[in-house]
Amino acid sequence: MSIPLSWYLILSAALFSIGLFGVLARKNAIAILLGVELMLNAVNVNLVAFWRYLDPAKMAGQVFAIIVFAVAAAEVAVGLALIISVYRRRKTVIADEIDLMKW
Amino acid sequence: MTPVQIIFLLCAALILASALMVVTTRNLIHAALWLVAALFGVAMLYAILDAGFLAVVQVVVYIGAIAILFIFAVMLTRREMRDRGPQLRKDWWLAALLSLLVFAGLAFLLVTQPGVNRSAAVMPEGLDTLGKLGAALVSPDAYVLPFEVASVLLLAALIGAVYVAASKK
Amino acid sequence: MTTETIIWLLPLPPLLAFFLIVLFTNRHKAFSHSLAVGAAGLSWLGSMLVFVRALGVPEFGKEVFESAINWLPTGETWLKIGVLIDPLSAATLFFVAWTVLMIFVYSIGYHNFGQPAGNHDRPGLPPHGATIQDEKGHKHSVPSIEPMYSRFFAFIGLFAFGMYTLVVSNNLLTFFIGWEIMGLCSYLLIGFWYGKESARDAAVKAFMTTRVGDVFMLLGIAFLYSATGTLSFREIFRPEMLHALATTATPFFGLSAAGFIGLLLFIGTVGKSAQWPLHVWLPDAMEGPTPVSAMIHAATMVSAGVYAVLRMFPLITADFSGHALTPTMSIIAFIGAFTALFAATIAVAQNDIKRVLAYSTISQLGYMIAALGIGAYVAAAFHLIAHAFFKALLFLGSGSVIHGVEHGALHTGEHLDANDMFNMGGLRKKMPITFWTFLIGGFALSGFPLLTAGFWSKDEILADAFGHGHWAVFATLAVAAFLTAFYTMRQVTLTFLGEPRTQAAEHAQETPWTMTLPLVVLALFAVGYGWVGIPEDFPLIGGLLPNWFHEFVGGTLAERPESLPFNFLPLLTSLVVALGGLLVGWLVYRKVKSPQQDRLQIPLLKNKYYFDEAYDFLFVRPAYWVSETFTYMFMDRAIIDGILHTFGRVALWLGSFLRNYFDKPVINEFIGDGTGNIVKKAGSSLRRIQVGRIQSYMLASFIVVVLFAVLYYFLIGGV
Amino acid sequence: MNFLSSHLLTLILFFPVLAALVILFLPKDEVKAIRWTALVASLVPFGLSVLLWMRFDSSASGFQFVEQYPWYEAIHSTLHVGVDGLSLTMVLLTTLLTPLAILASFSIKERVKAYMILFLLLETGMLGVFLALDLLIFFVFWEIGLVPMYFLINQWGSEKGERVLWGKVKMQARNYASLKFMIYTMAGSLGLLLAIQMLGVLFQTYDLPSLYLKWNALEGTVMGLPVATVKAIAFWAFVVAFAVKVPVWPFHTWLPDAHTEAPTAGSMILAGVLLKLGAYGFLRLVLPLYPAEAQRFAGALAFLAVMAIVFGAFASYGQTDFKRLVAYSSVNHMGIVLLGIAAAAKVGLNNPDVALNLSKNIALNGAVLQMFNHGLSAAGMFFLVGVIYERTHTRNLNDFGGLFPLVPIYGGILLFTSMASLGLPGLNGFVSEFLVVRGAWPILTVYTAIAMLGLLFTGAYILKSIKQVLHGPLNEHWAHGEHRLTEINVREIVVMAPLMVLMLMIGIWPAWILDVINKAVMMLF
Repeated sequence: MSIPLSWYLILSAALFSIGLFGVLARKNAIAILLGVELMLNAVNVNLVAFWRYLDPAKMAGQVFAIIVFAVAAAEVAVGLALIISVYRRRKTVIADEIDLMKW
Repeated sequence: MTPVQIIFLLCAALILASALMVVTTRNLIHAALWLVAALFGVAMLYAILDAGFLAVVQVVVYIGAIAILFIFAVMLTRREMRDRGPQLRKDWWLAALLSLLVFAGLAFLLVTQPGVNRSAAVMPEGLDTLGKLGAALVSPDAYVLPFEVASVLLLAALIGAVYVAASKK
Repeated sequence: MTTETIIWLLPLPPLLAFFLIVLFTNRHKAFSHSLAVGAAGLSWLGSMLVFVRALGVPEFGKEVFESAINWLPTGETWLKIGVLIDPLSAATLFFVAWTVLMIFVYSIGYHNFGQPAGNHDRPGLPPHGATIQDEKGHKHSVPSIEPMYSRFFAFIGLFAFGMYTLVVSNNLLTFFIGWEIMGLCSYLLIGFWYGKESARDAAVKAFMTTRVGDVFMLLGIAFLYSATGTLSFREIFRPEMLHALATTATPFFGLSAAGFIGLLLFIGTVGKSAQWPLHVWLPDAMEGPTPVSAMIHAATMVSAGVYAVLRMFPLITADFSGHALTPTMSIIAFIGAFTALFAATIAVAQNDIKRVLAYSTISQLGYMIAALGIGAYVAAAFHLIAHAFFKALLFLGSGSVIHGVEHGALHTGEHLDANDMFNMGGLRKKMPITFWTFLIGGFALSGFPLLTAGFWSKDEILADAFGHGHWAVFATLAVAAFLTAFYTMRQVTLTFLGEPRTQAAEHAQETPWTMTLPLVVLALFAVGYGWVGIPEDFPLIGGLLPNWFHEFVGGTLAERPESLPFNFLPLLTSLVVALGGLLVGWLVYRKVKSPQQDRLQIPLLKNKYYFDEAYDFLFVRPAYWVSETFTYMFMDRAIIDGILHTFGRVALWLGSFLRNYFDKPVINEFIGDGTGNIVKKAGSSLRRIQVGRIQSYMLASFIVVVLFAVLYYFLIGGV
Repeated sequence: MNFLSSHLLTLILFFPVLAALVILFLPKDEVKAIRWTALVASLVPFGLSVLLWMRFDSSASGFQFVEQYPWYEAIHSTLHVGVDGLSLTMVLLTTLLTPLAILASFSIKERVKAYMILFLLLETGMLGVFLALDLLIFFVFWEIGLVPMYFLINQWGSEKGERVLWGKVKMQARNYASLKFMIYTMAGSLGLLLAIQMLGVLFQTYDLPSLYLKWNALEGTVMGLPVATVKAIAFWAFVVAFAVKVPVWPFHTWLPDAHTEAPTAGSMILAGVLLKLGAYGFLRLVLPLYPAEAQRFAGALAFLAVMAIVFGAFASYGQTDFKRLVAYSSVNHMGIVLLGIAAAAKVGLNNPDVALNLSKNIALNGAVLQMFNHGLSAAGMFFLVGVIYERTHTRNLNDFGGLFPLVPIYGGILLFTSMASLGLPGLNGFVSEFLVVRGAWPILTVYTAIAMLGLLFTGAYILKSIKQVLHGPLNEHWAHGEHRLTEINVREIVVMAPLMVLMLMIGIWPAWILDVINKAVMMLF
């Protein structure tokens, strides 16, 4: 195991940034959610890496990762349901067009 | 360069490339599929990190459930998408700049941290990570509460999703 | 039953009758009058019983029937009320019981019991008569029954209760209670036919005029009570108490306490017994049904007034040495004598049969008051009782006459004033019983010598005035007596003698037995009563009968008054004035057929010296003005409310000033609206950034996060 | 039973509030249920006060059935209640009149729920004043009573009528009346509040029994002023507050307005109980707390009392509005109460003269009894006015006339009540008037004599009203057709019956109530 921890961390930072870009730049709401998934995965990578590199005897990292799974699943389920619901009403999935809260 | 390092770099390349495709490709179906690829890469990383269980969960839950969910969602809303122009917002460059900045900042912070280049801790002999994980999730001394909260969250999300998505008359 | 118990119970039957009639039998006429008459009968029976038992007590007057109970707690002590029968009240009780019972019986006939209900009769107006068909189909007009028959009996029941209460009281408080209850009853009964404007006004007038006297009396009672600590007659009349009262000076007109209290109480009598200047109500009180007039004039109310002075006689004369009259007594004597003459002159010119009697009542009461004023205690009591009998007789008789004439008027269908004596004439043949009894009453009133009670009582008063040298009083009373005989004969002549002057009089009918029986009974008393008080040394017949009355009633006083030695001059005077008056009256009115021929119809007398008009001008109108204009509109509305409204106006003005010159420009526009405007402007320009696009927001917030992170890193340093 | 006897007063005091809470949860359309609940609920305090009356030991001195609970500890104010003969009489009057007034308001058709709740709250407010033995509590209840009354007049008062204020400024009469009532009483009690605060600050307690002792023993200076000056000022502050409520001439003009515009039951309570609060204040607070000042200013009080008696009677006589006539009669009658109080004040505490002391005692007996009597007769009169108003919708005396044959029972009752109000001997009014006159005569002779003028005109206005309503030519308008006047109904007779029975009872045998009053008065003063 000769991979330095920094590699993982840099990878996850890159993945996170890409996800962030997706969230901020994509028009489609589903695509935004995709970006969010990427960011979550970046976090998970970090968690697991820290677990492995710091103290494998403590299971905190893994447990957190599993909870992030659960949260991600919930988020996707609700998010997609919302998107579908909005789509039914307004026939669009473009985030910028869902702007009822505009001044 | 050890073989593990090479494998890691390949995986990293896969992940980053797929992720870039996810956020840039025009076709959403493709994007979802690229996501699957990225997730798969992450699963491999887990394996490298001796977290076999998580690798499996990653494949099953993420790729098997979430990614498929995305594909369904895309299909359900897809008719509108075909004729639309660029999939990026007008100020995507700002987002890109910001993302780069974030990455640069994070990277900078990381590399300046002491001990960031350490190697992995030694796995104790006969450590049953899977067993310990299971015990930690249901032990009152450990993480049973967050675990239960997460389950309630899931349940709520389930009901919420059904409620929100159900068509009203 | 002990005598005291009976006395306690005496007033109750009429009161019970009142409540029973009001609450239960008011729709049933026969029940109602049975109750009332039965109650009067019970009280009569009790009174006779008490009277007889009183006769059986030797030295009655020292020994009396008295009993008292605690009534009002006042500090450590109690104000007691109770009953008392002494000779004076026993004698009073006697005549009250008889007259009341007779009047009750009479009322049955007077209100046409047994006749059908009238066609157009309505409560509040006298019955107009009913039309009935006999077997042959002829229609007749007959008298109709009084629509408020039961109510009448209830009211007179209450009236009788008031009088009995007053008579049996041993203290001024219950005395006053009876007094005022009678005031209410007179109000109710004078206004019995309240549908008539005149009756209504008369009722109010009676109540208010007597109330003027009553409030003074109340003050007198309060004064007496605070001065002596008791209201019981016998306690007040203890010599040491009287002496104390007579020697206490008051700040009022230099009178002693006894004199001042006596004067206050006497003003009550002036009201109740209709003495000048409060006499105005009594003639108008004729608006009530005739039994009521009899009740007021003979049996109860006005007698109560004289009775009050009799009762308080020891107090009034507390500082009387026996020669010079005290100021209070002088006032009483003056008012009495003046009233006697004054009312007699008015009576001469009246044509209404009842009004003549009303003024004669005032005049006769003046007699009694004058007698009391000069200290002729027994004579006054004697005349009071004699007057009660013959005046009740005269009123009931006049009621009978009116009733007879009304009957005739119904028969002939004439519309005339059945009270006007010029519408009568020749009734002696139509109504013999009424005529003879009325004649007896009239003669008694005039003081027809020897036979009638009026002669003996009047003579005694004159003798007393003469004997004590009160010449002015004597002369005045003598003139009044002459006028009395004159107008009485005028009345008898116009009413009964000669020929009928109208169709109605032609067809007049004798009244039913319920009305004539009381007349006969009272006529017996009007004659026979005088014989119990013949002076011992009267020529020829003196001493044949003992002068029982003097002995008996005189015993009421601590010092029994002495009989005067006989003197021919007053006797001669009374003979001359009585017979002369009667003769002149007959001679003058023998041939008079209409008011135009009557030379005494002087406007001044006819209009009763314009007292009503004067009072109206002096008191009634000012009272209206003070009430409506001054007190209400001016003082309360204009001044007090005006001041309040001024406060309101000032507050309002201050408020609007602050609002217009401070709140609006400074607070509202500058501070309030100013801040708002700034916020509004800022808001409307800043709202542009609310683009509603989630990603723009996220972008912005991430930029900020990054900026902060950078700042944090470089400024604070490290992680 | 133990609980009952130890909490009798608080039960009486707060039961109406409880009942009001219950009514709050009744649906507002269940008018019948609301009415009956209110009636039954108001009968409970009455029953309890009768019990209180029977258990009360009139010969014991001091306050009885005393209860004391912490209330506002920071300023040493406690919920301290208790009764003596004086307050007992008033409590009995209040609890008696409230059910009758509620029964009288069964004819109210609008917003019955709110009406009944306000009425029950009003009862608690009034009872609180009579029961309080703590100045602050006293004041609190004093003000509480205002609010329900304000709304009763304002919301359920007569709808017709306008009042011209000045120039062209007009106001709806009931608004005007309620506003006047409220503002006047509030303004009057401002001084009272200040004076109470001063006492509280001075002595660190609001407890009445201990204030009686401490305040009278006070000497030296207070806040840099001589005690006499401070007391005189505080005395007038108290007097003005109570004088407005009584009301004493010239503070009386709110009364005719308020009474005239208030709903029938409101007038009943207003005249029957609310006015007594003022007189009670005089007896409970002014005389014991300021004996010296009261003695000093007794002449002024007597003057005002006589003015009230005389001008109250005159003004009453000058009315064409039946209800206003009765309202002014209250001024007249309460003037008699004040005359008795003034006479007692003039004699002062601990006067060595036995005869004067007796007169004082009698005057006070008369004043307290007159309060009770006026409660009965004024409530009765207002109710009777209300009865005829409900049928004819007019109060103008000139619109009536000759109604006696149409409504004989009503007529009889009106006659009876009028006579009680007039002070006919044999009925209640006479006893108290006599006592006051008797008591005041040796103390305030001239004033008493002048007051007789008012007594005379009492007769005049009573007779005027009877003449205009019952007697006189029949106004045919009321005799036929849809306007035909209907006879007083059973419910209304039930309202009047207890009042009439009491009037007669006190008139014939006053000792049962006067004994309690007499003993209380003797011990108090």
